[in-house]
Amino acid sequence: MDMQPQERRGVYLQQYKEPALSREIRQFSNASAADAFIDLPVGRPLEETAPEDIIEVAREAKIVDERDGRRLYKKLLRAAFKEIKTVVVDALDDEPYVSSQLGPLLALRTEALEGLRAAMRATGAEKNYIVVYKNLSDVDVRVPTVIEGVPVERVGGKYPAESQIGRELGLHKPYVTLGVCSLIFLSRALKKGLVQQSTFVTVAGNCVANPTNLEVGLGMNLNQVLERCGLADNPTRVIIGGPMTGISVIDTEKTLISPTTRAVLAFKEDERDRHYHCIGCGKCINVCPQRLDPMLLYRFLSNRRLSQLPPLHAEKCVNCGTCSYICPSKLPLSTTISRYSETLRKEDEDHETDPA
Amino acid sequence: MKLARNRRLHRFLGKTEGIFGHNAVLIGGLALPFVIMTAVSLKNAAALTISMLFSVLFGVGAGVLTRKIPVWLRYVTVTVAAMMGVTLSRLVVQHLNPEIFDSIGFYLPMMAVNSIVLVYAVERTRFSTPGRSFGSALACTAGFALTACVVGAVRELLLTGTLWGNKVFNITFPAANTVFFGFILLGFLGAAVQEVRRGITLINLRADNPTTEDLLRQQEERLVD
Amino acid sequence: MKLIPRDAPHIRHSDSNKTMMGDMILTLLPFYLIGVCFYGLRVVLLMLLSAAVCWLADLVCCLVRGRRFNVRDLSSLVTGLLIPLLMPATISYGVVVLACIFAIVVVKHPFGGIGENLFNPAAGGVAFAIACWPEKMFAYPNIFATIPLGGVSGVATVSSTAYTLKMGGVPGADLGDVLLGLTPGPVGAASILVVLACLLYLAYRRTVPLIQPVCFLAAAALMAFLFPRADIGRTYSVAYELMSGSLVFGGVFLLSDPVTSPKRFGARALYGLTAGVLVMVFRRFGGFEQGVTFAVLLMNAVSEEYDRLVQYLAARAERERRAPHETCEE
Amino acid sequence: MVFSRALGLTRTTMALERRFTLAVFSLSVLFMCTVSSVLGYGIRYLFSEFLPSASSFEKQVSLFLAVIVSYCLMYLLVSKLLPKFLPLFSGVISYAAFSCAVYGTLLVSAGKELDLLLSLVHGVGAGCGMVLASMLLLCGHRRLDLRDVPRAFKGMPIMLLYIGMLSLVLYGLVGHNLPT
Repeated sequence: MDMQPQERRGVYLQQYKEPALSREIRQFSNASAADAFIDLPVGRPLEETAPEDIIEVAREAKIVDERDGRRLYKKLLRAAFKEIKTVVVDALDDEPYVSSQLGPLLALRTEALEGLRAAMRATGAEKNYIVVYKNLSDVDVRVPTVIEGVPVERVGGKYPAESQIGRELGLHKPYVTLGVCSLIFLSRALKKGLVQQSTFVTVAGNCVANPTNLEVGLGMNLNQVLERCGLADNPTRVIIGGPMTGISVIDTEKTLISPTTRAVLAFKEDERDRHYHCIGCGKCINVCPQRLDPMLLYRFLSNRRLSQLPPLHAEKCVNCGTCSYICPSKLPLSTTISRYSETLRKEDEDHETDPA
Repeated sequence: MKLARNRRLHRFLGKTEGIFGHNAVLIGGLALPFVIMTAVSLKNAAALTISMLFSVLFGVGAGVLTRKIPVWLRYVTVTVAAMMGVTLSRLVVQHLNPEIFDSIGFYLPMMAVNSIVLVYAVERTRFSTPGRSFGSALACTAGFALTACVVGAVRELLLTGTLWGNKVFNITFPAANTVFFGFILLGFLGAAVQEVRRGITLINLRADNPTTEDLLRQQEERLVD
Repeated sequence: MKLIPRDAPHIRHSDSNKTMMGDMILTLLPFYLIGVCFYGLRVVLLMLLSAAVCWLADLVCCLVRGRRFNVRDLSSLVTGLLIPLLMPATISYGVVVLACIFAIVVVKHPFGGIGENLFNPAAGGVAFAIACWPEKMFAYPNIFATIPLGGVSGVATVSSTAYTLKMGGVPGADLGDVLLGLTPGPVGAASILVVLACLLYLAYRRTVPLIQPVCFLAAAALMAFLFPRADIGRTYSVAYELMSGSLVFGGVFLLSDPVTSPKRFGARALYGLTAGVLVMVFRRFGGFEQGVTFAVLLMNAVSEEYDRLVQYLAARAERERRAPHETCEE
Repeated sequence: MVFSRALGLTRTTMALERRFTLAVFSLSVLFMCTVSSVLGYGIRYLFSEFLPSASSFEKQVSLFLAVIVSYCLMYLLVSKLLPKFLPLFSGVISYAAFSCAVYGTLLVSAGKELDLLLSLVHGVGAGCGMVLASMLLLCGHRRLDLRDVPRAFKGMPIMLLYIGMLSLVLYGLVGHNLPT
């Protein structure tokens, strides 16, 4: 009876990627930090480099994939082992404000493409895509359909799109998804032998005076980064990561930029419009990408009715925060459900570990 | 926590079980139709109570006597006995008010199959002594009587502004004898009863909590030591 | 700097309960404007009275239950604005007050207050008023009749088009008048055009899902077309049925209350259809000329079953065509 | 029936939580209504033949025989046909049999002086109404479980209010003439 069973559910978010995206990327790192080099033969043309060497370079250069925080060389090794056919370059900033993958892709496209070729040579893949976000209506720069012969696929406009790449492209396993920034660092490592000492970070939010994409040296704290871009107002919450799934920071002094930090956002909003009761409008049900029933789940979990919890598949929750975003009562739906699903997953792991 | 008072309270609650504690009608949901349909005036309520008393007495008696025979037959015997009781009660009721049968109608014979009789005469008599089963049944009947009288009084007041036939004040609220009004009235009564019971227990528990003066005194004593 | 940790997501949609209820109130005010033009200032008094009573009752119930009262929660005001619109302008103030109190104290709060109420409070209150004082509820004043603010004993009242249809007679009112709402009826049954405009606004604001009222109206029209009650042409029957009484108004404002209606798309469609059929059944066989409130209440009782049914069907369809949709994070 | 005359509302009807119990209950109520209405018609026929002077109360009392007979009939049927369900059935069956719904149906049809076919139809209709009503109550149960009902109203009172609203709706359907 469900009217559009195949169509992906989600919400259309207002993308505040401008002006950060159209500004050029600035370097910003400690003056004291000197470039570190790897002691491996680098600078050779790609054709003469063996796949193993590429993976070795990736390891020595300590490159981390900014998508999931895993070491690039491990991903490459596994991909090569599984003999994957396709490499998908993820430039998909599906969360608002964040453009720390799309920006580098457009600005440093030659490096990114070299990295891509290296990765393909390392893994022995033939096909490759670059995936960008479709819903870029308010972006000034136009994203080309082909970048140096590599097709640029556009993934559908509804948030969340990050976890839906494979479904959107109609790809089947095995394929590997690599972040743009890690590819850029890979190409740098292969050319100059540079160790990854920085990462691309979007600094934005309604408190930031001039939002930009920075290439920030690792290990700097958020205060420096925010002051670099200037604070127009003192924010009520500072977030590392996207506005939908990011973590809000307690102490900006002690929070440091890590390779997986993709954005630093500073917001100021009024908290008065809160503390409603669920009016059962059903919006959350119609936007949940996993087709869960957040309303019912929240009602059960907040009433402590776990004993009579019907099979609502809370473990399928991907913690995208869509339900909380859309909720007109401003309820903490996604937080409650994801906590519960975490406990479920833990229980499952325990069962697996001790079958006794 | 003074256990003596606690025990007294619980004995009291146990005695009045079925009247306040688990009121048969309000909380147990037994014998609802009679209260809702026919308790539209205090006289009807009285008549209901009388016939309920008779049917319960006869029914429980039959249940106690025929404790040995299989259960499904005991239902028959109990209800037949209750029917006898109702037939007898008819003689008493007609002294109350001759035209009361018009208002009660066929609900009077139906008293024989009310669920109070079924529950208390068939189930409760199975494993308990005759005395206790009679006691619980009577308490339950008292609860029924109380509820019926309250509902009857309220509805009579709203309906005609009279109480036991004599004028109190003149308002007429014709919808007072509709079914939904009866249900909603019972619902609110039940809520009130539950709240009262909870209040009793709560007071009993709170009564032994140390007051702030006690705490201060204890502190001083500790300091002195 | 030191900050308080907050839960993701850190941006929220601009809609909130306040804006949704605000939309409802905004769309209800034009009806009062029309009512003032038709029946004079008494309508305004009714509005203020019922709104105040509902709000106060809500406040008192919240305090009795020991909940903190949310001032931004406008739902009680919506209830209070809905109730007089379903009554004639000559209704006595006592009836309005009692209906409001019933709506909040019996229908809304015992079930758990805002968001938890199984039945629509406004529909419950009006149904209660109809059940208790039908003769007052269905005696409508003439349009542009001067109604005193106080006692309304002297005002000549007539029966509405809906009553004529109920009696199986041919409504004498001109169709154009009916279209413009220039016939005696409840305050809210002003003009079908106004109601539909409000519906479009609400749907545009995503406060009301459009599918539900549309299905409702479609089903009602179909019923009217198939089984005309008076010996007028089928199309005329449809026109008169839809435009008489508060059918469309109830379908838009009572039935599509988010709290009591189902949540899923298909469920909403089914719900609307069933409600439409039910309304006509109530109008034909029911004891009163106005069936919307009763139909809405009955539908509210089973709305969750629709959701369950639709969910079950969707799950089965999902199981049948199970495609490998898991994304590969190798 | 349930909502207009408040018949057959017992604790069992209220506390029906499992679908299977509901099915058994409704089946037995249906059976009881059908059979006993036929028997009741027979008894009324006998009365009108042989002692037409009997007062209405005596008739009503004697109609109770029909209930008993049909109850025994059903019990024997169940015990013969599917004995292994018997322990599960027996409690529900007896409540279904001796609930006011069945006897009330008989008395109503007696009051209306229906003939055989009509009383049969009336019995079946009453049984179906009973089934519908208990299904409504079941879904009411399900929904009220999830709501955070105020402490005082938990349990029976809120169910009473729920039924009250439903009977208000039914009153709207029936209209001015109050069923008593």
